[in-house]
Order: sequence, then C-alpha cells, then structure tokens
Amino acid sequence: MSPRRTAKGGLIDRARTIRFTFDGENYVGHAGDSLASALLANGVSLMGRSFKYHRPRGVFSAGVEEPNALVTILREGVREPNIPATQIELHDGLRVESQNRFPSLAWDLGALNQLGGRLIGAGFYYKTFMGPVMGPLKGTRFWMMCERAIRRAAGLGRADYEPDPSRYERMNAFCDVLVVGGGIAGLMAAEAAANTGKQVVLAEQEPYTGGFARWSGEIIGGEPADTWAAAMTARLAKLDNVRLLTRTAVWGYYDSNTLAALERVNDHLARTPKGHARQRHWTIRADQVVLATGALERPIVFCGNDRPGIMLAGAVRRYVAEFGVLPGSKTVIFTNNDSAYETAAVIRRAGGHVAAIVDVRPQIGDEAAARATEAGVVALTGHAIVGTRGGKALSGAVVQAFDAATGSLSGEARPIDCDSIAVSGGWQPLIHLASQAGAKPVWRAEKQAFLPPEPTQRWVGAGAFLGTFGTRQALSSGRDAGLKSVGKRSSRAKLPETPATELDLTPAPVLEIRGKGKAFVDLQHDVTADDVRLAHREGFVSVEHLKRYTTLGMATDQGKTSNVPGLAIMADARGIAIPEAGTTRFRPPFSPVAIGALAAERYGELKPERFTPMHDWHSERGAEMTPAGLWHRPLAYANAGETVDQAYIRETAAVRRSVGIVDVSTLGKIAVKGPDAAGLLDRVYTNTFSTLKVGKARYGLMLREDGLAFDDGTTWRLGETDFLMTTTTANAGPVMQHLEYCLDVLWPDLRVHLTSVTDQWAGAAIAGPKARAVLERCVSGTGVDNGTLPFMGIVHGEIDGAPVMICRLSFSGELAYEVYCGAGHGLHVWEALIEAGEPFAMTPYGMEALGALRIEKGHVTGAEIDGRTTARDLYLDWMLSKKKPFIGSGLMDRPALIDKNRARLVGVVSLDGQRLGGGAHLVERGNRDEPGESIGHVTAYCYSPALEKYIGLALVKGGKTRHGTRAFQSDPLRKRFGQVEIVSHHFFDPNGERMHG
Amino acid sequence: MLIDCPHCGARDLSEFSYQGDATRTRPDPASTDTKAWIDYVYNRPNPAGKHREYWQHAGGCRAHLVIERDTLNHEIRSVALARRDYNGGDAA
Amino acid sequence: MVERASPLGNDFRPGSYGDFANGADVAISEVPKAAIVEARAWPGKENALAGLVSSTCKLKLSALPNSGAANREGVCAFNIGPGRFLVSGAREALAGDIAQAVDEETGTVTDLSHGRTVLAIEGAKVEWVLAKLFALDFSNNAFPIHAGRATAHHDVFVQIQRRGEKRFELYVFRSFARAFAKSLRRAAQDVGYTIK
Amino acid sequence: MAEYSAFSLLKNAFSGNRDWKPAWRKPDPKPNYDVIVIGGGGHGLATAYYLAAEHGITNVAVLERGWLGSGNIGRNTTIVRSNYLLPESVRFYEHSMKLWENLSHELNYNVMFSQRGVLNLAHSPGQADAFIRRGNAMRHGGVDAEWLTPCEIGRKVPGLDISGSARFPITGGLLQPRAGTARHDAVAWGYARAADRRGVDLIENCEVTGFLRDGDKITGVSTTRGDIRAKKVALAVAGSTSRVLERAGIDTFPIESHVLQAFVSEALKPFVDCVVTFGAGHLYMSQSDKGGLVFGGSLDFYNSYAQRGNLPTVEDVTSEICAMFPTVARLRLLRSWGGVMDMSMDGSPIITKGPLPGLYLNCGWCYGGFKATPASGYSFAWTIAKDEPHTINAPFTLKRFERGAAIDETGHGPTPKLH
Repeated sequence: MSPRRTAKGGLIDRARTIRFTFDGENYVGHAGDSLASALLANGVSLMGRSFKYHRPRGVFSAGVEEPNALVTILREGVREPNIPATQIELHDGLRVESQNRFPSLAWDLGALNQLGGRLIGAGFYYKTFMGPVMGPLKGTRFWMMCERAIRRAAGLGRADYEPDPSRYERMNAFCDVLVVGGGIAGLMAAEAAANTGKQVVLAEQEPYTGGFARWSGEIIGGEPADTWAAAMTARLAKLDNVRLLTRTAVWGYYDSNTLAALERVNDHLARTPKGHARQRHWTIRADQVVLATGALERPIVFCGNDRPGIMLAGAVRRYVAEFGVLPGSKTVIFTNNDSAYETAAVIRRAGGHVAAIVDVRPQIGDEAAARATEAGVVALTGHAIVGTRGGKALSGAVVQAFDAATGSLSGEARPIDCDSIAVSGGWQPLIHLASQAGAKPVWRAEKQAFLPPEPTQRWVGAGAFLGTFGTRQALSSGRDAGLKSVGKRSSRAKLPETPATELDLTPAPVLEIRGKGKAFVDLQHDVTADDVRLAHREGFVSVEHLKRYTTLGMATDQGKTSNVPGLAIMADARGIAIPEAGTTRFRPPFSPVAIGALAAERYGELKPERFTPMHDWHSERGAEMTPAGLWHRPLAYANAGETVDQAYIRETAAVRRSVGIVDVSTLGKIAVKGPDAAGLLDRVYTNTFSTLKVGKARYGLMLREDGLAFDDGTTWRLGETDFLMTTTTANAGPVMQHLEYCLDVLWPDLRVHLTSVTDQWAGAAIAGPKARAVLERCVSGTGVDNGTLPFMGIVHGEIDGAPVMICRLSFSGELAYEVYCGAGHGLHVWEALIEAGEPFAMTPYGMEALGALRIEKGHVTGAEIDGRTTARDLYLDWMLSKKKPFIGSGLMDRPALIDKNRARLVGVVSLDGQRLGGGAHLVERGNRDEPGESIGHVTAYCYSPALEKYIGLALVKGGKTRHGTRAFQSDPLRKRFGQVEIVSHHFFDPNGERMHG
Repeated sequence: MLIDCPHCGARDLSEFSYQGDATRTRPDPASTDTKAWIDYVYNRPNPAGKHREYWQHAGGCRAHLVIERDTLNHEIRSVALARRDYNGGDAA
Repeated sequence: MVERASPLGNDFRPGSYGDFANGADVAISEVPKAAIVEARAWPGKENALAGLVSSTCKLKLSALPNSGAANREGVCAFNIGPGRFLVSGAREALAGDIAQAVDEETGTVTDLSHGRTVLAIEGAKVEWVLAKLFALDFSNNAFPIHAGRATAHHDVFVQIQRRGEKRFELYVFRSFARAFAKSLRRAAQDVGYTIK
Repeated sequence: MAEYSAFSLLKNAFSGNRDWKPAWRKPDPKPNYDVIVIGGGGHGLATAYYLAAEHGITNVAVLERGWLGSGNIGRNTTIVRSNYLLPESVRFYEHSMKLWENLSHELNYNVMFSQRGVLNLAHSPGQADAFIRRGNAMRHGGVDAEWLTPCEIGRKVPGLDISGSARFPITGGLLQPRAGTARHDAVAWGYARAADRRGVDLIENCEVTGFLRDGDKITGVSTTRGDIRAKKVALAVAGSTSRVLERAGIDTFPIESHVLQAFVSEALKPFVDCVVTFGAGHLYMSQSDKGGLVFGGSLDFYNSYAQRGNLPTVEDVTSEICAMFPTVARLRLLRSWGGVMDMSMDGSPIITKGPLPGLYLNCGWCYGGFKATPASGYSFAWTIAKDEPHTINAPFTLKRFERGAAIDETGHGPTPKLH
C-alpha cells in the first residue's frame, strides 16, 4: 500500500497498477493518476529545484499552472524537458527525470546559490560583472567569463541533440460554436448550442471533461457530480454535430475568431502508434466562442512558503477527491476565503488529519465554521502563517495573530506541527484568451480579481471565468452562454438540481504576510516579495518594468499563480490600488506548445520539392542536384572519379566543341493572351513587343517602378494575341504577381489573361555547333534549317511522335535551340533527343556548365540582376525604349542611378592562374593584408575551357572605363588574393558568329 | 485572420498576399514629374486606424482585392474585388 | 500517340498503407485526364463563357463563384476565380474543342493538359484527411457536390472539386505532384489508405 | 547616485538591500528645454545620453508615452551585429559595434553584451557566394568575418542538420565572431540611468499630442502633461513615426508600420552558443542567459499597429527552426509577442535633420534597430547638436530616395514588407 493513498475513493482505477520510474527509482501508481499524484501517493514530496536558488520544491498545484514540479520525460529516444508532473498521465513504462540539480535532486550543489541570497537579488547582474577597464579581461571578456557560469547554473531541463522522431499534424476545423473548457459550464454551453443543431466543438485541456464536477463531491441532478458530467459527456459524444476534444488546450485567440489548440493525441501512451501523430495542432475558425476556462487558485505569500508540502488548497482537494491521495499526514489550512474549508472537510472525510485552519479574516460564516467542525478543528481566525520549518520536506508552520485591516502581526508566534500546508488566496478567472483576443482585463475590487473585459471579438463567457463561482452559477451561466452563442435568449427551463452552498469565495484583500525571511511570489524563478519591493525602490514600478527587472511571471508557468500577488505587493508598495499598478497583456500561448506541433506536417520537410519531368533521368545518371528555389536542378553530371569542377569543365568544353543538352523546364512560363497582350508587354518590358512578328521570340527586360532591373527573359509570339513569356527560375512567382497587379490594379482596361504554364511545358536546350544536326535527326513535321528556323524563330513539329515547339535562341552563345513539349512527354522527348545526339557525343550539362557558358558570353542573371543594378549598369541601355513609357521609366534617370562612378558590368580574367570566387572583391592596391577600399565584386566565375583561364563577371566602379586595366581579386574569406585584368564581359565570340551560324 | 474574398468566401490569411496601400495614384505613364513618381513609389500615409489596401488572393482565385482594415486591431470593414467589372464578383 | 508519363514516381504504387489494420478509410489515385484547360472570360462575359463551355462539354456550368458541374462522360468543370473555369475530361480532343468554341470576344482558353496532375481521394475519412492540408470547410453543406475551390497547401496551389459525397479531385501543378502526393499520403496514414 | 559595482552590491546586501535608490528620477516636465526627444525607447534614450555626454547638452527632456523602454527595445531578439553588405551600412553598424564593446563601462550598467558570434548559414552555391561577398565587404571595411565549412559549423553548433540529405543542405556559413547578443531591457535602463545622472529629464506617461509651431518651425510640443517648448525637437518613436509626424502635418512618408513577432522557448541548460540564422528561409535564433531559445523570422506582411501577430507566421517560423535544428521540435514554445516596426522603403534607417525646421528625425529601423541603438543615438545626437550629420549617418537622409541612392541591403526595392 502506498504510504499516502487513501483506502478508497477517487476516480483512479485501483485495479490497474502502472509501473514507472522517477530518477531511475521504480514506483507504482494506478490508471487515472497523474505523475504528481502517483509520486505523492508514494510519499515523494521533493520533485524539483527552483531556477535561481536551487531550492527544494514539491508539487504546488494539480494542473497547468504548476511552477515547481517540472520534469524531463524520456520517451521515444529523446528528452522532453520542463513538463509539469501534474500534466503527465501515468502510463506503463513512463520514465522521467528531475531537473536543474547536480549531482542529484536530494543533494544539489547549485543550492549553494542560496548563500548569496541577498547579494543576488533582483537585477544584481546589471550592477556588476562589468569587469576591469584595462588588461586582458577588458571589454566584454570578463562578463562573458561570468556569463558562462551563469548560463550553466540557469536553464531548467536539458535538451539533447537527437532529432525528434515524432510526427505532428495540423488540423483545420470550422464550427458555429467553440466551447473552451469542458467543466460544468462548458458542458452546459455545448449542450445548449448543440441542441439547436449548430456545429459545436468542445475543447478540454485535461484528459477528462467535467472539471470541478470530478472532484467536488457535490450532487447534480440527483447523481454524484462526476457521474452527471460523465453522462452529459456521453450524450454530447453521440451527437453528430458535436466534436469533443479532450487533452486539447486552446492556447491562442487570434484575429477573426481564429483559435489555436494543441491536442496531445498520444502522449498518454507508452508510445505513439505508427503512422499516428504525437500531437495535433488545431486551427479552429469559430463563428462564436464560449470561454468557460474556469479559474485558478492563487496563493497567499508568506515567509518560507516554498517548502515541499505546501500546496494550493484546491489542489489538495483534488488530490484527495480525484486521485485518492492525501498530500500529508497532518495538514494546516491557510486561507483568506471559504473555499479551503471544504478542503479541510474533504481531508477529514478521506481519513486524513487537519492540524489547524488558519484564516486571516477576523470572523467566518456558519457554513465555513461547520466545515471546520467536520474537519475536527476550530478555525484560527485573525491569524496568519508567518514562517515554516523543515528542509527538503515541511515539518511545521509558525502562526501568529494577524490584523487583516492593517496587515500587522501581534502576539506570540506559535509553532504547529505539520507536513502539509494547503493555502488559498482566492480565485482568479482564467482570462488569458479574452485578453489575447484584444482587450484589457478589468480589476474588480469586490471580487478581488481581474475579470474579463468587454468582448472585442465574438465570444461569450461562462462559469468561473466570469468570476461567479459555484456549481449552480456554472450550470446557468453555461447554458445561457451556449444559447447566446447561437443567437438565442436565455431559457427558463429547469436546470439540474444542485444543493446551494453558502461558502463565500470572495477573498479578504490579503495576499501577503510580511515577515522576516524569504517569501516567494514567483516560485519557479525565485522572485521574492523583497525583490518586488527592491524593484519599487529602484523605480521599476510599472508592471512591465517589474516583470522585466525581477523576471516575475516569466517562468514556464507564465505567472499563473504569481501575477496577482506580485501586483498586490507592488500596489501596496506604491500605495495605490491594484488596477493602477496595471496588469500585463497576456500573450499566446496560454500554456507551452511543442514547437514541432506548430511546424506540424512541415517538420522535417519545410518546403515541398519541385521536380522537372526529367528529374529521375538526371538522378539515374548520377547528377549532383542543387536546390534552385523549390526545384532540384542538376549541378553537373560527374563521371566516376570526377569532381564537380572537372565535370562542368568537361561539359562546357563539349558544348563548344560539339553539342550539349540541358534541362530548362524550371524557367518560369506565363501564357499572356488577349487582344491587349502586346500592349501589356510594351508597358512592362523596357523594349517593344508589339512589333514582334508571330513566330518569333525576343529578349526582354523588366524594371521595377523605382527604375532598377527586375527580371529578364525571352517572350515568344505564338499568335497575334498569344504570347509565351519566360522568366528566370527564381522570379517566376514574383513576375506573375507583378503582371497580375498591373492588370487588376493599374490597367484594368487591358484585355489580357495570364496563366502560369511553367508546369505545362518541359524544356530542353540543345547547344553547340552540332545542335542543328541533332535536331535534324529527330524532328519531323518542320524543317530546322536556317531559312525555316532563323535566329529567334519558332517552329512547331514532332519528336518521336510528341508535339514540340522549338525556338532558336541561345544563352550559351552557341547555335542553340530550346525544345518545348508537353510536360507529360518531357522524358520521352528528352530521351529521343539524347538518342539523336549519340553520333555527336551529345553531353548533358548542369547548372555549373550553364553558368560557365553564359559567363563566357557575358550574359547576366540573378547574380548581376540583384535588385540593386540598373539596365545601364549591365550595359543593357540599348533595351530602354525611348519611344514609349514603361514601368520604371519614370524614376530610372534619377541622378544617383546614372552616376558615372556606379559599379557596372565588366569581365575579369585571372592573371596568375588562381581561380576567382563569386563574392570576391576587387581592389586597386596589391597588398593582400591591407587591400584598401573595394572597387567592386565578382558576381560569377568559372574556368573557361574556351579561353583556358579562370574568368569572371564583375560589377566594378566605372565599368567599361577600366577595360584593359589591372586590379586585384581580394577574397579574404577564402584566403585568396591575386592579380586580374579587367576586360569586356563579352569574352567569347563577341560578334555572335557562332549563334547566328 | 480571415479575409472574406468576394469570390471565394472567407479564407485564411495564409492564402493572401499583401500588396500595400491602395490610396496612391500612379502618375500618367508618360509623366516626367519625378516628384510625383517619388510620391507614388515611396510615400505612404501609413495610418493608425482605417487603412485602404490591396491584397491578392494569391493562394486562391488570384484576384486582387481592395480591403478596408483597421491597423489598430486588424478588423476588416470591407472587401471588394479590385476589378469591379466581373459579374462573378457581384454574384457572390 | 505518345503516352504521358505520370509525375508521381515509383513510390506511388498500388497497395495499402498506413494504419489499415481495421481497413483503409480512404483511397488515393491519380486520375488520367487527357484534357485540362483553363477557360477564362473577359469581364462581363462570364455567363457567355459558361454557356459556351456547357454546350461544348454537355454539362450545366454556371458562372457563379465556386460552382461546378460534371456530366456522365466524366467531363467536369468548376469555377476557380472570377470568370475562370477549369475544365477537364478524358478525351484529348476536348481541349481543342473548347479552344475552338470560345471566341476572342468571350475570353481565352489555355491548355493545361500536361501542366496539372489530378489526384482523387475518396472514402469515409476523406474530409478528416483533407482538413489536415487545407483551411477549408469540407462539410457537405459548405462544399457541395460539383463545387470547386481554389486554394493552396503551403507553397502548392491546389484546385479542388467535390465529385461525390466522399470523393474529391485535387488539381496540382505537375512539378509539385510528387511532393503533394507525399503530403496527402502522410495525412492519410492514421486512417489507413490504399493507392489504386 | 552611487556607482554600480561588486562592492556596492556587497555593501547593500549587508544593509538588506534597503539603500538602493531609483535608477532614474521621475521629474515633472519643465516649460522649456534645449532639446526634447520624443520617444523613451532605446534610440531616444541613447540620443539623450549622447547629447549630454558628448555635446554637453543636458537641458534635455525625453518624453515617453508609456514607460521607458516599452517599444521595440523591450521586445526584440537582442541580436547585435555589423555583418552588412553595403559600405554605408558596414560603416554605421561597425561604429555601433565599437560603442557596444565598451557600453557597460561607459554606462556603468551591465548590458550583458555577449560577443558569442553570429553565424549565417548558406544553403546553395549561389547563396554561399552572396554571403562571401558580404563577408569580404565587411573585411574590406575593417570588420571581422570568417567563412566556415559545413564540418566546422557542425563542430561549432551541435544539433544543426548538416547532412547533405537535409531539404536545404548547409553549404557553409558566414561568421562574425564579435557579434552577439545583449540584454535588451538593460540597454534601455542603462542609457536611462546614465542620461538621468547627467541631468536629462526622463518623463514617462507623457504623450505628445501635437506640435507647437512658429510658422513652419517647430518650437515645442503639446503633451498630456502640458505644453513644453524647446529649441529643437527630435523624434525617435520607431513604429509610431507616421502617427507622430501626422501631428506635425506630414501626411505621407516613406515608412510603413508592420508587425513582427518574436518567440521564446522554455528555459534550457546551454544548448546553442552563438546566434544562428537559417538561410533557406528567414530565421534567427539564440539562447538567452536564462536559457530560453529566442527566435524570430519574417514580418506578418501587412500594415499594423496592433502589437499582435497571426498564426501563419507562427507556423512558418516554427517550421523553419525545426528544419534547422530538428531536436527543437520536441521543445516547447513559451511565449510569443509582436512589435510594431517602422519599415522604410529600402530597409535602411533615416537619421536626419528635418523634414521641418526645428525637427529632427530618427526612424525606419525596420526590424534591425536594436543593434544600432548606440550608433543611432550617437549620430542623431551629433546631428541635433551640430545641425549636420556625422559621417556615419550622412548617407541615411530622406534625400536618398529622390536621388536614387537607396541603401538596399536585400535588393527588394520599395517593398517594405520584404526588407
């Protein structure tokens, strides 16, 4: 028998025993236990260490607000740190470790930090560690040395570097009503809304719905409350229009009633079934939301309030009633309201012992007194706990007379033996989501709580969320909210009967007992009441300053139990009311969310892959692939034993010598159709397209509105009103969007349609002196001779039965053709071309050779059109029409854009046989160590087999005027330096004889 | 955030592409008034409150929309197709 | 006639996958469509275009947003934008027929027969699976039979037509088809699926 | 006011920490100042400090609508770097870096500047070349920069996916060793305290509602705490620039306000040392001294003053961090928040005299203002004091748009959302 397990009672399944380990020790619990309840049942009260002082801590709550009992779960081969023991459902094989301790939880060296207590109060680090002004530790060195130690002491759990093996998924949901919280109010709201036939989603963060009904011990509708809740849940589950989500925390309330929720689908199992998600990220778009999120209990702050064994009174009640665990053998209750009296009675009913009830209020009502009597004690009214005893476990409390009106203590301090204290400072509605939705919470003095604001989005509140406590209120406000959410008025129908209670949950305005010793406000971050007062003394009085200066409320629990007491202490120090001290805005997530769950199906994938029709062919030929946006493109087809460099040089040479073939399917392609198609092109291109003849193509350049170069490509006139525009691979999307904007916004009068046909066409470029010969061997239905297919001409024909469209254009400077066919025929045509090329040893080439060929020709691409260059910089001024305006013509002549000293396009040749480098700079001074000012940079480089030299393109100040001069390549990052000659960027066949041949 | 596309209906923010201020007018294409071009290309009212702006339903029907949205709370007050001459739009 | 290659690759093979111990709840297949075109009307000509498409394809297509139609021969059409329709069928000549039928005063027709790949998904859990990928309401009320939607899954444009109570056809850009099929299959893992 | 030191800390510890004084006074506004700085964020406070410290101008008020440091300095991802491409930027941010390196001493306030390095990962040969171009530009500008191979990156940053099979394989990385992070709030508080000690009035909860004018000339401001006159009025209000300028009658301006979200995970033991950025998307991440992984990505891409973002960006950013560090998937997001960025038309700031007589303007920091705080304050103070720009901010005027001399680090042109 577990030392603290009650003989009977609770909702656990005592017949099912579950084995688990904590720090390597074996324990047993029962189905239905949380890790926290199972550890408590085993008599384990020390569960964690605090952040800063490494003080021993036990579990403080029974839910999501837990600040102390954080553990690391070891599951599926990875570590999952910082999980509250209160949120872990016990399952067979569960392995957890405690955190932030060395060498063990019981004996932790970090606890030495406590010796420095006063020295390391709030903000101490801002005042020191600045280090010496001179010497080896000057500057930031001394601080960084200290920081190293601080960082090691800080942090909580440890992560490892193993990739998370889990699957996550995203789910989109739409509903009329989303009910957040499956307690009594939430269930009532869901039923009321569902009965009208609306689509309802109910989300409950705990494993079971019912909430308070599960442990209240009350009667609802003539049956035990938990039975009532279970039956109600079963009824809802049967309805087609209701989706019940348990283990689902709604954590974010975004614009347009879009809410985010995390479902822990399989965390309660020993392992996630194969193919299933560990967690599911829900995005729920709800017409209306019912917030029935309940309330959290907050503590009273007193000296020594952090010892293991001190817990919220409501949590104690839950452990006893829901889990059948008594948190101690002798419990002292400390409260400022009536709710804790029920806890006292519950402890006694379960066979436990209440040592005392200490109440700060001078007197109490009859109902509370009756509960005290039932618990076997007389309440010590007008008293407070002023200190505690014990080490790693609580051994006693110290009690003194207390005047709630003045906050003063009097009389003798008396010790009371106990190993458990249940404390209640009243209840704070969970208004996080309402605050995220856009409005500020409102402080209500008569309730001593922040209440929800007026809705700024479409939500209705219900239950304890509204600051009205009690089962009766939950039943009625829940049903009302459900009806209101579907646009119905409140019902007069009878509600389930439940006995009235006279317990007064309005707390006395006492949230701190001042005394000597450390009184913790934020338990996890070790922020004490004195720290709050220190912040006040130093002027950090605004709530945001307080939070930032002391770190109050910034721990993993986000201050769920500490925010209100912290504010109360600051307000008291400033002599103002709590609302004047302010409240911070709540930010998503309400409770921590696995980052992988938010990445969901993109975890491990990030972006979809894009393949050309010939992709598998490239792979089979051993091409090394490289990402080009989302596409995969061959870098080079290296033969066995060949490096990529050797391969591209071979490929480049083969094109110049005979013929090569390259996959150009990735080029952006846009069908531009309609009577005004030519007119549109004239407006977006710097040059003229209306004069282009049908069956011909033209190279075009686009500018941005600010006059800088945007994109280039060829556009083919397939018919009078039918153009095929090509763009660079990278700019396919932006150009499409740009053109659509032009048509929708700038020139809606133009009758032009745009369609992305990038995927419709597979493309292969055949380049080299033998290119025509290759086509002659395989093309039918058209001639490809110079007369039929002149430079920039287009013909239609067939290759091995597949229709093709061939345009004679050249990026390489060779006689070259682009062969386009339907993408579904892409591989077929490619293979036919390869076969036709066999007599000429046609060589497939990749991006590197493509680059080398274009560099030899001085063609520009993305490295030169980098968003900062003008047409003139690239010596493309000949393309700027003077006859018509075009996008960019208005601003392209601004003075700095036509400045003589701008960096302009040139060629560079390495003079010392060293390779050049993309991104290398050019300098005038021949001093490797002091190269002086940069005059430009190399945009692209290659080894040119045609010139047998390393060459490159560069943007250099003055451009052409430097032709024939010498400069130096300075590439300190690659540790290269050497002399280059600046030449024309037309390295190879400057008059284009080869491509026109 | 949801945007109620006049053509497609309410869709998630992730389907839309923001295209900026919709109150500027482009100078006459042939205009050589540099100041007017500068104003058009660079200057924005950038109000805190009601903002008239273009969005494209890029992950949907591809139409550009004119939206009136409050930049203080993201509330959308009106959505219309930038091209109002589509019957399809009016029928929605 | 040269047969068209599927972009889906060798991984896309018939069989049962995922958690199908209790039966596969959806089936995924590639739908061969020899003709896919986008027909697009000039402003004010939407109804005229819908009429031309209807008479050419023998179906009842309206110009209303998100609407669609299909006939018994498997020709289907749906609206994907203002005045924009995606029309498809198994007969290759359909593309040419529509192009012929639509005169320049009504609109334009662009052949996408090679440019789009069509995947069908059907079965009891089809809505559950699709809801993982798209922020769309797939319930019958919100998305009736024959209706169409233009949407996106992250970087992939997808046009969807409901073809039955529990059947949808998804049109994706061909170059993304393999990646998209992978996403779709992963989304169907938990319910179990077959590839037909 | 006492110096902060280990000794003062010890002395105060013995007296129960009861003798600490406010870090800055809470004065009422005077009717007249030499200079009014509107905006008590990092840049405004730094400006006030340098006016006093460098130019002896101490009759200065900083007017803050809320509480000091409540703008973007209180809600950023704390990265300090000078790894820029264009010479104007390199010069400016390196000036800032040098001020950072002595800032804790200068302010007598530990701003926890930790020079742990910033590493930019590249994922294709083209991107590697672009980063190398930047690194070389830095080296030619006298700034530290190194190129790391994937192997070196793997050793420096365990947990990164450096495999060739990654969706976007890492092809190398640009490291600036002197870059790092600083404690953002401490920077605001340090400047505030140092300015206050030199006589500057820091006035919180004082919103500027209008401008006092003599013809065109700005002669002061109307505030929620009354009219205040000044010889010079300087504006440093980040995301609110357009709103405040509107009160001076300036209706359009090359600025858009956008929301940027940032994220922090639960605290962990040391996990990653340097700042890492992911080049196959847009993501930057570091670990705070408390242990949280602090990260951010792109804007939400629409004009906003709401300080709250939306879900798609959250999903984008988290999927990128998981692609970079697969193990992070298992860790938990603790908190997200949003700030309002003043996005300029070329992605570079505006620090200038004008646009009206008596007015001085500091804005357009996009989402990189934090690292610039010292140089921004320094050069803005210079501009205010001397009525001409310092060499480091001379290129950053409004004129650059008219001249076509945009300083466009990303090359995206006048599309603020993309900078």
